[in-house]
Amino acid sequence: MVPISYYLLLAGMLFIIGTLGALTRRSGITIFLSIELMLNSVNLTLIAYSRLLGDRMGQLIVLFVMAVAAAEAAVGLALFIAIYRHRHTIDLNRLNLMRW
Amino acid sequence: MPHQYFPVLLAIGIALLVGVGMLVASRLAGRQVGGRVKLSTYESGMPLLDISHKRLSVAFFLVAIDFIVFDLEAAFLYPWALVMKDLGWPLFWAVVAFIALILVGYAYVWRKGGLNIVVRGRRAVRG
Amino acid sequence: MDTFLALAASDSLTRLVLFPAVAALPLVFLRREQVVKVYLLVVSLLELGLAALYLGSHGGADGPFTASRDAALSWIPRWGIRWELVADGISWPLALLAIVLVPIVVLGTWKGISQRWPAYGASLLVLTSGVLGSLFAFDLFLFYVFWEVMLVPMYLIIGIWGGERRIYAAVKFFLFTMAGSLLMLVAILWIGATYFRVAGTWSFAYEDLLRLDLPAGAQLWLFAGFALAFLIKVPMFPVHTWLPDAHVEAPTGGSVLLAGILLKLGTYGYLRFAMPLFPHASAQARPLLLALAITGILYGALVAWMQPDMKKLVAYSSVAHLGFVMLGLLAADVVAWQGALIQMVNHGLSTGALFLLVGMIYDRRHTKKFDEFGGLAKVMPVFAFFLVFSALASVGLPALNGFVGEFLILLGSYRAVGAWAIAAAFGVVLAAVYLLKMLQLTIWGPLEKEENKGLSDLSLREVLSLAPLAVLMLWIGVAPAGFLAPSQKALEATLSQYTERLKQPVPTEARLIAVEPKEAAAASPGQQEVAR
Amino acid sequence: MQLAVFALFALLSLVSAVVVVAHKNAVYSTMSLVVVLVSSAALFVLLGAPFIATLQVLVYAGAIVVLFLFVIMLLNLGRENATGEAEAPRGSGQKWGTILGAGVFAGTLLALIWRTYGSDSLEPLQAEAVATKPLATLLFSNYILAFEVIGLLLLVAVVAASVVARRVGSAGEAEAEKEG
Amino acid sequence: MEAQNLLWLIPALPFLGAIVNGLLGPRAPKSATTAVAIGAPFLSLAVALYCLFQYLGGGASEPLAATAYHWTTGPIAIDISFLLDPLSSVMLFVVTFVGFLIHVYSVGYMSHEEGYQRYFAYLNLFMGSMLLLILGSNFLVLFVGWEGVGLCSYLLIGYYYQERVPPAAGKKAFIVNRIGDFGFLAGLLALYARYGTLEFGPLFHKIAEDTGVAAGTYALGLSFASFVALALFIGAMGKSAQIPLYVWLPDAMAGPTPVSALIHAATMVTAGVYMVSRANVLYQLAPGVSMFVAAIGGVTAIFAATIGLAQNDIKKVLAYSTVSQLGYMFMAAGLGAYALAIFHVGTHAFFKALLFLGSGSVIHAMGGEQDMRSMGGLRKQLPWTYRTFLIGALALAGVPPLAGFFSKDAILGAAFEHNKLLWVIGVLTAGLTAFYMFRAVFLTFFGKFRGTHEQEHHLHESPAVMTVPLVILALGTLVVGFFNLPPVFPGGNGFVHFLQPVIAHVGEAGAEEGHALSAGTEWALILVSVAVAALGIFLASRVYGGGRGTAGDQTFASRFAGLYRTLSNKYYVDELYDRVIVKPLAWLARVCWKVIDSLLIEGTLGVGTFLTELTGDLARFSTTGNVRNYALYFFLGVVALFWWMIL
Amino acid sequence: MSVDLTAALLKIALFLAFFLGTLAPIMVWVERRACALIQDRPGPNRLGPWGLLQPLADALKFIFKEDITPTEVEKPLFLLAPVLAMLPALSTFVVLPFGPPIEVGGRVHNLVVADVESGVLLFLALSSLGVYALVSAGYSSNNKFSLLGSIRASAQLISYELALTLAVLGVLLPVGTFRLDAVVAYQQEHLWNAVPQAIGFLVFLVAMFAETNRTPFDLPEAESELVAGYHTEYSAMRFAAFMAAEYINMAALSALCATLYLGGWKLPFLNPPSGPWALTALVSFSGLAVKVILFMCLFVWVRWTLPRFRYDQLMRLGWKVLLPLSIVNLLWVAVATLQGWM
Repeated sequence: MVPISYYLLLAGMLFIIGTLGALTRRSGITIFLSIELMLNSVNLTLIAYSRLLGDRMGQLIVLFVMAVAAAEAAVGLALFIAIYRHRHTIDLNRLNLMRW
Repeated sequence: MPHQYFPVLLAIGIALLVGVGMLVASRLAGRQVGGRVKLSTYESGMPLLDISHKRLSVAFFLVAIDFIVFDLEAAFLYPWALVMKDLGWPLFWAVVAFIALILVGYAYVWRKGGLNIVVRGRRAVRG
Repeated sequence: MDTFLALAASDSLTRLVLFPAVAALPLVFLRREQVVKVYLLVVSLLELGLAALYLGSHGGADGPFTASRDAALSWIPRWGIRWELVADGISWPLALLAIVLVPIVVLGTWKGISQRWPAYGASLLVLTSGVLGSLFAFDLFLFYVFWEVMLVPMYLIIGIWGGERRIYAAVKFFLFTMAGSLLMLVAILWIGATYFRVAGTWSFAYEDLLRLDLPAGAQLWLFAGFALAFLIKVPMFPVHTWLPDAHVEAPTGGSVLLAGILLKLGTYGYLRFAMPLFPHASAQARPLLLALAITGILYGALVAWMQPDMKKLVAYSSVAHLGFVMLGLLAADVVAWQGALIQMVNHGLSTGALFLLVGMIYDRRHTKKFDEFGGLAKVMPVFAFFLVFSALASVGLPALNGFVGEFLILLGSYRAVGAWAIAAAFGVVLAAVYLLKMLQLTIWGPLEKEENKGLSDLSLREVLSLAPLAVLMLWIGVAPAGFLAPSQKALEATLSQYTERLKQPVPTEARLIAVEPKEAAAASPGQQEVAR
Repeated sequence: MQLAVFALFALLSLVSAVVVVAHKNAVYSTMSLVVVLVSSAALFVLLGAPFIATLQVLVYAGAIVVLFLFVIMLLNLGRENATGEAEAPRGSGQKWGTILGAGVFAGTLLALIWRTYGSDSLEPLQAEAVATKPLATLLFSNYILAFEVIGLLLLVAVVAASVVARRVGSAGEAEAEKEG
Repeated sequence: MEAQNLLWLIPALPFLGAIVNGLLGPRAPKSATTAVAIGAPFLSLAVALYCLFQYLGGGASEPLAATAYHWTTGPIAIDISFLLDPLSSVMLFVVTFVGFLIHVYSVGYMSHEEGYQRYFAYLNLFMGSMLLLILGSNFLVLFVGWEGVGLCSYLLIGYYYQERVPPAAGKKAFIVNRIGDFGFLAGLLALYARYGTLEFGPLFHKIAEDTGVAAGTYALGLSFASFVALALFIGAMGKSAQIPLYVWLPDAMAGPTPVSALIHAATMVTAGVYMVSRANVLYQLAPGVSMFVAAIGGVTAIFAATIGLAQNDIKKVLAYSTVSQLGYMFMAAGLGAYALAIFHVGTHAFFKALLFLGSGSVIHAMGGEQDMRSMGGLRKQLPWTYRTFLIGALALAGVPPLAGFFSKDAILGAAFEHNKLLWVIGVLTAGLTAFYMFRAVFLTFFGKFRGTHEQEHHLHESPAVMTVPLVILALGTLVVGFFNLPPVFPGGNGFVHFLQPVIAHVGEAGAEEGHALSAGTEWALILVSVAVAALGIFLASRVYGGGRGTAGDQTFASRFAGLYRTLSNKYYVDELYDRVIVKPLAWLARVCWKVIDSLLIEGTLGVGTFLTELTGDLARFSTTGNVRNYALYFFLGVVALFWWMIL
Repeated sequence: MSVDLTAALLKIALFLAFFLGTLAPIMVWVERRACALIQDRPGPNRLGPWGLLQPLADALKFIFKEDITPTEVEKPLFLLAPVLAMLPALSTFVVLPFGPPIEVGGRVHNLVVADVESGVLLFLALSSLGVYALVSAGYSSNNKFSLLGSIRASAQLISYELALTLAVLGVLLPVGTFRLDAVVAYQQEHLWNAVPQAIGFLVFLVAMFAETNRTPFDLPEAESELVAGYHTEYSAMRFAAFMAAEYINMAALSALCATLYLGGWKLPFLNPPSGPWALTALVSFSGLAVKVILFMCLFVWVRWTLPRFRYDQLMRLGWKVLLPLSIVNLLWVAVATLQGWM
């Protein structure tokens, strides 16, 4: 049996990789992908705990996370399309209209 | 029981082997002549006239969104198959409500022309 | 849930409260302005009908305003929060005022509002629900919820349909009111927690909290929390500056409802919650508040006198009038309370009418500056009549309603606080000064401005919206007894309880005391002897 | 055996994750994400959640990531530098802040996990524990409301995405639609 | 029909008339308006007379009282109730009778005015309010009427609302009255707070019983009785135009002349006197305040009389004479001669109404001209007006046996008895009164016509509807004086006796009036006053008679320039008030608005807003607009939180 | 463990042998001959009798042709794409049952490669990965026709995948499990699903054509428009890999269709012999193979008979016809099952 800590460590590392990507990359798409990575690592954690605790709720929540991720991707990518159409870039460093 | 899934892994591995093997075999067996013209992109034998990656119609994106939504719907309905007989009619109505919600979005996209891929573009000079 | 629905469907206060809000839903689907207006009128009249029906079926020994209550439903059981609506002689007059004013506002602003009628109507209706809910809520938490419900539609009304600086005014209104109400929320939570500490169970029910006897320090802080919220709403002298801005920028309907109903919630809350719950603290704060009330009366009048703008004048007059009401409440005398209660209604009627009139002239001329008017009586005699009538009612001319309130307040408060009342009485003089100035500059004098020569007089619709107000003003003024009697018992009960509590020493620890059931429970048919 | 499979997929997912984050070309990033997702699915199987694993492949890898690819294709974000990555680095404070934060976080997290679960031992999976039916029962009884809400969420998402993406009138669209 | 059950009809009928005319609107036929307008006061008069006959015929032993309905309820019990006793019956007669006549006169006077119907609605409203005032059996009803007549006064002064001056004058009247009302209200509050009732009967009874009422200090260093008496008197000052609140009355002449006659001469302005007399118990218990009342009355009398000397507007002359005569009345009341004050109210009502209506007739004939310098020699064109005006002037001057003589002489007698200084003032005033009245008579009716040619062309006697009331009033002026012959005559002091039940007997102060002086003194006093009147008339005829016209004024003005200017500018009192009261108050109001409201309160808010904005601006530097920066903050926050949680 | 491994390897080998060794050559031949037949021409007839050796020649040609990797392509992806195409094609079959349980050496073996609970869901999941091959190929070719072709193909794929998925769900509802052997067993007790779920069957069939880019849904590779679409730039074995993947996909989907709707490996009126386990397995597998081959023939027939759809028609069919139909089918099945009609 693989110890559960391995899964958790793996999930943690994936999460950190995702975080690094989300916070350092400038391309909106890549950041989005990094976020998906983070989501995935959380899913992994949930499943791992579900296994550890023998509780199915973790799996169920992963199911919901997927739905949310789908919705998020749909709307988020639509936003990218809209933004790209106006600014011809999705470089987040250049999208600083909200700057005071 | 994870080990039941091992054959799946096995099959995937074999598929990979087969795929790679085929290509490697061809690579080894075939003659490699090469040449600048031969290795250029095929566009009726012409050099590239245009950038290859034009932006595409947003309709494809809309189709993909609809796909996601329905795929999720299906994903959530699959467990239904397992318990439909146990939970019976109340669940049926719950599922109908769920499907109805999805169908509202579907109808919306339909009304807005999101499903009319390409045709919109062809009639660009409509008005 | 089904009991709630059952309650809402039956002849109950719940229905009365929820009907307008529910009736606001179909407005989402209505697009045509005319339809919306008629719908609104019908709904508001229906609400009036429902109120009449309720009063008819629940009237008892004290006349129509006998205390009655809906069955209390648990709302958030974890914290003992309940859906509990009670109506008694204190809340009814204001509730009826609110219900009556809505159709009048709809009629009166028929043309004044030119866009987004569905949203406007929905705001009005939700506002009505909020006001009625606040008036009837006997659970402090519920009260707070309704209190906030009230805030939003008004914010929208000012912010969307207001004048040029509407956003500024709306935000100011919102921030002022919010600042007070947040403190009140803290106080409500605190008092609820104290109750839990003392009684062992959670409850925010008014009648439970009344049994709470608090030490001096806690009383003072809690009172401050409540009183600030109410005094801002009233508004009392130093925190009144949101009012002129809100009034000037608000559309006519907003002004009418703001002056007519919303301000009263402040005085109502003070009477209903701040005083009975914290008797000692309120007694302690009385001198300060009295001084502020008197200052408000004189100050409001003086500032009103100087205004170059009709609406601002009326707005500042509200400060003065509400100062009278506060004076009456602070006097803690049953006569003064009667006066204060009737004065709340009076102010709603007369100031409401004045705002309507200002709105009507504004609709025609798109200005409210005195410089632009003069001699309007020549071209608009009916307008002039109503303006004079309402102004005189506001001045406090005997035989009109304003006098009844002011006179009773002064009578009662003279008995209780003497010289303060005399000082306040001088406000009566100033009222004449500024209101007559208004008449002088608008309707009297030569008709010189060319733009004014072609003005049309009030239409039948406008007259119809004003006439009920005028009739009520005269009726209350000539024969106030019928308006005073139904509330008397509730006021007396509250007062006696308040004075009883004052006589007892302040405890050092919070504790529960026994309170004989209020008239609400004691309203059995046996006690009919109302000696005159 | 299981450990070997775990090691294989863990390694695969880690490497792919790095590629996702680090690759200049968004298409490669996306493809790598698929690898991460599929590897995770394999791990899910190991953890006794085959149904979730299957859905992970079906929905996540098979649908959601396709959407990403479509957008990348649509906006042509892959090859050209529309993403602006190649430009002069700005806000390296951002980078260092992130690395610092991530380092601290990673160190703490890993240490914590190691200390907490370092010596755990798991019971072997039982058939019942893996069965999907209880999961379905749970979903359709206790979480039926969440289920309906998901429906609502999807509805909102599809409407919102359609509205946002399809702002007709901009020049780019007409031009792009001719390509279809 | 029991008379007391009809009492409510007396005020109700005019109210009804007002409502009907108000609702009929300006488009109703004029005849209908007239019918309603005249009918209502006529019916009211009829009912009043019926009640009076019933009451007086029944020996007037017990006052008639009736409660219409309960005004309030609960702990305070105030009723709308009516009372007919000797005091109110006198007032009732005067008001209904003179009021009716003036209504009739108005039909002629106002016939060509635009707002005919409005005018009569107001006038009826006034009648109702006035009747409410005098018939009310408690202070509340009295106050309602009191304010009601004030309102009507406001409306009627501002009747010509399209001009600039009348509305302003109306406003002034209302506000000055309000200042008085403030005092009145304070008095009422004190009374109610102490006795718990406002009903005259029980109230005065309680006061008389109350031992501590006149002792000790209640407020402002005064005893309770003094305080209340003073407060009520402030109200009376306002309503009855006494110093310092008299300023509104001369301005009130901007209204139509019949209004001046009815409201600002005959009825409303006497309400103060009526009220003081009604509350005589209090005043008897407050001798200091009574003295003050008398002093105010005396000063007002001579003060207004002197101003009257230099006025050129015929109505202004009459107005100042009204102020002056009201001063007489208060002098009497202050001296304890309440019955004599009321008697003077009655006689004054007749001759002053007569004079005003006469002046109205003159103005009517002159086409609206009111300046006496443009008149002259009108006795030929306006014979009836002249004759009746002359009777009125003689009565006012105190020439026997006209009404004014009897009442004024009685007051002077009372003054002589109680306070010689006031007597001197009174006598001087009488002389001045005779002088300025005959100045008016000479300037108006004698000499040559000084107006324009066109005005001369239009001169004509007024129609019968106007002259008949004049004649009736003139007859009244001849007759009413005999109700209270001086005590030296047999059957004298009848009126005083009649009113005796109303005047309370509190201690020594309540000795019956008019008996203290010996017959010789009485006669001497009568002779002095007649002589003074004759002197005044004589001087007037020397200065203004014989066709001299306005030359006398010019001489006067040139010889005593400063004095004349002071008089014609009414001692600059209006200017003084403006400087001392209005301007500072306005300044205060402006300070309140601009400094306290806009600067202090808004400023405090502004500082708060500024601080908030400053914080926001500072915090804004962290807002780079770059989502990833925010995400980084968020992430770092999470890390920090994480640490906090595990440590 | 090792027994299981061996069994699994054997089963996989069986399928691979069938797909690559039997079905592919036969189908290449059939396709070319049938095409010729329908077009009224002889077709390949030089190699072997009736050209039977033609597939072998084709294979050799593919192997020995030059592997052209154009200079402009994204090389890693370009190389990966054919493998990605093979991957789902060669792994989906693992859940297909091909016979009754057999007993070998005292152990009962289910005749399915991976006897897992996820069953058909796994099939769908794996096949849904097929889209990446298309996208990779199209994108990496750096050629606008390829790109358009791949995008179109993916859009088509995902569009019809929906209908397919929902149709499959219709089959699963009355069975109550994802296992395909249960589906087969269910059909032994009831009618074949093709009858009560005719709508679903139809939907599935159409979607199947579209999923495999077969005519009339071969828009992505429409040679007249897109110069063969996403595999324009591919040659030799790489091209062959795409082709093979397509054929294998066809076979796998046909097998699935047969399993879901036509009773699986069970032939009517023909029970597998209860003799030696190998015979049982082979016979029952043959049952499945027969059905697959019938389906393949249908594919060929349709390909050469029907004209190609226009792309918008194709999408309209997928979204506006099949999808609603599949939902209708789903609801119908649910109602019928709950009512006990099924």
